[in-house]
Amino acid sequence: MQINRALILGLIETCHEVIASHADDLCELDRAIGDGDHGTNMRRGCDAVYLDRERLGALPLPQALETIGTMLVMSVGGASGPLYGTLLIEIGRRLGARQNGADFANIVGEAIEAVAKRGRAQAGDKTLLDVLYPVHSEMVRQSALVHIAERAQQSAQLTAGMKAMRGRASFLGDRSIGHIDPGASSCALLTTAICRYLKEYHPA
Amino acid sequence: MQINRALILGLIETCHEVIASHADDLCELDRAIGDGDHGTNMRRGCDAVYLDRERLGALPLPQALETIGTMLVMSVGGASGPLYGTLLIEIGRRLGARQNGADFANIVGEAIEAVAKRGRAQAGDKTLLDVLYPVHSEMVRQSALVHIAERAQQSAQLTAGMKAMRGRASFLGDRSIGHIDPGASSCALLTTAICRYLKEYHPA
Amino acid sequence: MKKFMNGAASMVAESLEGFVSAHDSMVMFGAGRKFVRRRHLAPGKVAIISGGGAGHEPMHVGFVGHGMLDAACTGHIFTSPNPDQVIAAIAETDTGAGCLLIVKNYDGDVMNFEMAAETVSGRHRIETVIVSDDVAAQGAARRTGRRGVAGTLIVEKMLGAAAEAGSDLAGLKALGDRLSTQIRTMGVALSGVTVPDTARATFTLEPDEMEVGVGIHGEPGLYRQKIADADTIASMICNAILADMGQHNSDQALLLVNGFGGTPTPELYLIYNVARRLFEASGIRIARSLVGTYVTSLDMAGLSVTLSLLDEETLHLWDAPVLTAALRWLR
Amino acid sequence: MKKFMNGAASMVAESLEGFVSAHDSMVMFGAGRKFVRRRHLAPGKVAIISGGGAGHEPMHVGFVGHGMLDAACTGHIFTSPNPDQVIAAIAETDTGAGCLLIVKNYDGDVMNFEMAAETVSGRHRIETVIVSDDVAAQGAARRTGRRGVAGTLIVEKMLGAAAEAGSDLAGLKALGDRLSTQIRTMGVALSGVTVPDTARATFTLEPDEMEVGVGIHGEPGLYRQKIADADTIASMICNAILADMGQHNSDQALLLVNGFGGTPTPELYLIYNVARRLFEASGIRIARSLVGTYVTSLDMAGLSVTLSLLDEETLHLWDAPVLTAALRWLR
Ligand SMILES: Nc1ncnc2c1ncn2[C@@H]1O[C@H](COP(=O)(O)OP(=O)(O)O)[C@@H](O)[C@H]1O
Ligand SMILES: Nc1ncnc2c1ncn2[C@@H]1O[C@H](COP(=O)(O)OP(=O)(O)O)[C@@H](O)[C@H]1O
Ligand SMILES: [Mg+2]
Ligand SMILES: [Mg+2]
Ligand SMILES: [Mg+2]
Ligand SMILES: [Mg+2]
Repeated sequence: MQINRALILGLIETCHEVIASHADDLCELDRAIGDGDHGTNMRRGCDAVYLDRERLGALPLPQALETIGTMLVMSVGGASGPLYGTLLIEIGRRLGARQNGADFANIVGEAIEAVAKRGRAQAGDKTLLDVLYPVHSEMVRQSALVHIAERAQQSAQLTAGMKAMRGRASFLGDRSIGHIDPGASSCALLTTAICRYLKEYHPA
Repeated sequence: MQINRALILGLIETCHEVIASHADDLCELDRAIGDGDHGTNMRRGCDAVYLDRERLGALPLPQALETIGTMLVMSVGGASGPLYGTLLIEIGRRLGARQNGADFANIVGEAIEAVAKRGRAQAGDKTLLDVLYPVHSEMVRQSALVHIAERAQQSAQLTAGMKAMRGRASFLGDRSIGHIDPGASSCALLTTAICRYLKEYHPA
Repeated sequence: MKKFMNGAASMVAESLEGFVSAHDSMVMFGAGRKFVRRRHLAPGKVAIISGGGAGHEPMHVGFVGHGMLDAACTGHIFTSPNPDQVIAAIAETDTGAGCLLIVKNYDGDVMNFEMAAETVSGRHRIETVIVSDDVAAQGAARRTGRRGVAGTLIVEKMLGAAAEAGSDLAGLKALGDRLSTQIRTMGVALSGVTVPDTARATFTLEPDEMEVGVGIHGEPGLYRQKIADADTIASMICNAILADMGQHNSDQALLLVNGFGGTPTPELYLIYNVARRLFEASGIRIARSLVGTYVTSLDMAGLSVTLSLLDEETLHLWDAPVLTAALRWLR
Repeated sequence: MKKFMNGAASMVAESLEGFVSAHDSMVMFGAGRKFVRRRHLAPGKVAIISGGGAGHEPMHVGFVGHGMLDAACTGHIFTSPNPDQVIAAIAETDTGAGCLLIVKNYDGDVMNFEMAAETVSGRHRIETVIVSDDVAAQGAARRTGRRGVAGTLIVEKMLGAAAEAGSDLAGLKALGDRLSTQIRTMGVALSGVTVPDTARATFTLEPDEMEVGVGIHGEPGLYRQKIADADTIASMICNAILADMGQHNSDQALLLVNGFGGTPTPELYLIYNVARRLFEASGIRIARSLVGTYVTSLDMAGLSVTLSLLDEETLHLWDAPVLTAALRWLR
């Protein structure tokens, strides 16, 4: 239980920190093809979670994840709230109900499908899914944490070439091409931060 | 009647021309201590008169002046319309009713009093009256046309030192000091142009 | 200066044409398009006529209708209408009980309306109420009183209601003069304003400056200072209003927070919220409220706060039904 | 960016507090201040609930009242409200006949309202109408339709009237879906907009540029071009609307010219004047009109034109009495 608490608090702090320090960049990306608030939205959500970290650290991991997801939904607003929220809620729920044998990569894969369903989106639509899907394949492949992080970052970069089909950027049509998707960027930042944290926490 | 027509047309053209070429300057002065439209207002009035010059040229001088005054009132709007309008209407009326002996300077003096009454203003209030009064004294003194013009220009300059007590500039209090009054400036411009025209028309 | 227009010269006329056509069940042009009038005049009622330069919309045309104005004369931008327009409005809307002219206290407006009144004096009974509610202008050494600003709306509403209820010309004149002593306004601008005719800004502020004590013609105000937070600005304004109002024995008032054109409604409500608290803390109950963009200076960013003391009579007049393009209620 | 505020974080809450206090005979806060609701609910009536990011005021809170909305949920600026708020509004305003949610077609809004609807699905009957009237967004390859912009006002007004008249939930849902096919909007911006949280402009235009096909979140539009005169802009907009509307058999319509916040009313009336003539020349009689600043993007300069085809039923719904802070009439 001590380990669980340290892990939850560590993850919360890591995510809070990476979003806080990149909020302006995320807003900047969102200004180009959206409404300029993605950094503010994400920070608001992470702040809410961070404020409540003591309570969350006392919960079992699955329940903590589900609660964090709900907190994100209830505090972020905008498109990213329901999407990140759904991801964590679904991971948490499935982790809680996990039978022996169901592996973590599978669970994440199912949660990502729930996100895609929530967003009525698919790969190539220039959204955070374009980071989530590649991250998931690396997990399935049991790649090293550094590789997962690298793949997340490359994938975010690749969204620059895509034409947005969902989210606010999709109203821009071809004008959305040439800009990195803000949600993809926050997703790569979070993935990288989490990978780095896990590596330090469980040094290979 | 031919002389009358030439005089009226000449004065109309002269005044129209001097206002047209200084409208921007007058607006600039009005922007500093008023609402920035004095040049536009004066130009609108002069344009209306200019358009109708053929008809006006056919009238006897007193009636022409009165009609021009009414046209100014009906087209200028703002404070300057009733003031310049009153000046010309009163000069025209008095000229028309003139008994032998009433001299022109006297008539102008009475018309200026009517302007002061209309504006509830007095000398030193930083208005066009601060040009009209000195011009009138030069006329009483039968000064040469060039002197009248010079005095008009000096008087307009002197309004810069005054604190406005009437018109929009008066709302500024002390902040009105240091700027030339736009109405005084247009009045000096008109006086100068008329003096020059009369000098050429009746070379001394 | 970017504006939706076909040219500065035709802007006011084209816009008025749109206004009249959008509200044609309520208003129509008067003869020669010199003014906008109520479509259905009430015979025997004193006609209430106002007007002023364009650029203050919805005032005055937006206040033409049942319970408020019978006619509004619009001049060029920030320029008084000329006597011709006012004379035409009087001729068309005086149904026998005379006309009350409501004029904002600018020399241009006062003189143009005055010349109109003089011209028709043989044919019509005319009274004039001069509105001068601007606290800021009071500091000036000026001899003839404050400017008329957003408080004009309140004067027009209450006099309109009284005329609708059958007050005669003398009664309306007396009421109007009394109202002027009970209404105080103060304004702050966050930007200057560009007059389309000249395409130049009347004044320019730095990104961190505000202009305090402005009127509604883009003219400079009393002084310039660093912008402050809403609490500070509101208390500066409310204190100035209370100080200027001096001794009085009203315990209730109407609070109007008016936008100058470029400031969005949420900011007006925010200032309203602070101002209401401040006035109530000083013992004046805010019995009625109006928040919105009513008396403007083109697209100037900024707002004014107006406090109007209320007694039984004026409260009743404020509550009376009004049906105009810009102001409407039924109680 | 100069704003009347005490800080970006508290701005929306402070402004809403002012709004509720200025209109306290009509509206009140719901539980936990999560939404603004009609003070007097009508038992047995379907509750009409809408909401969205702040920064569009007076929409939606200004439309809460008799004949329109029962509750409005406001998010942070340009950010959807969260499901928590919507759930609370449903719980408090559903008097038994179910709730109709009116949602502008932005993924954020759609998902947040959807999560709320899923959460309460066991306890309340819920239907959702998605508004997507923006012609400009149509060019985009996007799979799920246009944005919801100023046409939302019309949908809320008509559904509110139908609910007031006793329509049941299924009838309202069908009406709402039908309305969406008859309403088209297109917008043009003359300036970008600064979100207080970040104090940075969403886009910046040169002094001679306009942004065509913008929505109401300060987001860039379809393309940028040199600014044109009002006739040219209006005909560009009207043509786009007519082309997109395609074949129809209505001969009358409602014309809404809506300001984005920084454009003064006279310019709106000027564009209205041109647009009305253009639509009428194309055979559509403008039977009803609305001109004003209703669906905004903070203080963005610009406007949108909305054409809403009318039949007997929708004309009647538009004319039905409405009494809200921002929209009111009685026929
Ligand atoms: N329908 C969707 N499906 C998946 N992701 C989406 C969808 N809509 C938006 N997104 C993601 O959300 C990001 C924008 O989030 P944010 O700016 O917080 O919300 P909003 O667009 O409501 O302002 C986008 O960059 C994109 O990655
Ligand atoms: N009451 C007054 N008496 C005399 N002159 C005045 C008065 N009010 C204004 N003026 C003159 O009018 C000028 C301003 O005219 P103008 O700008 O055309 O009108 P407005 O002030 O209505 O915009 C001032 O510069 C001043 O000379
Ligand atoms: Mg965003
Ligand atoms: Mg002027
Ligand atoms: Mg003027
Ligand atoms: Mg957003």
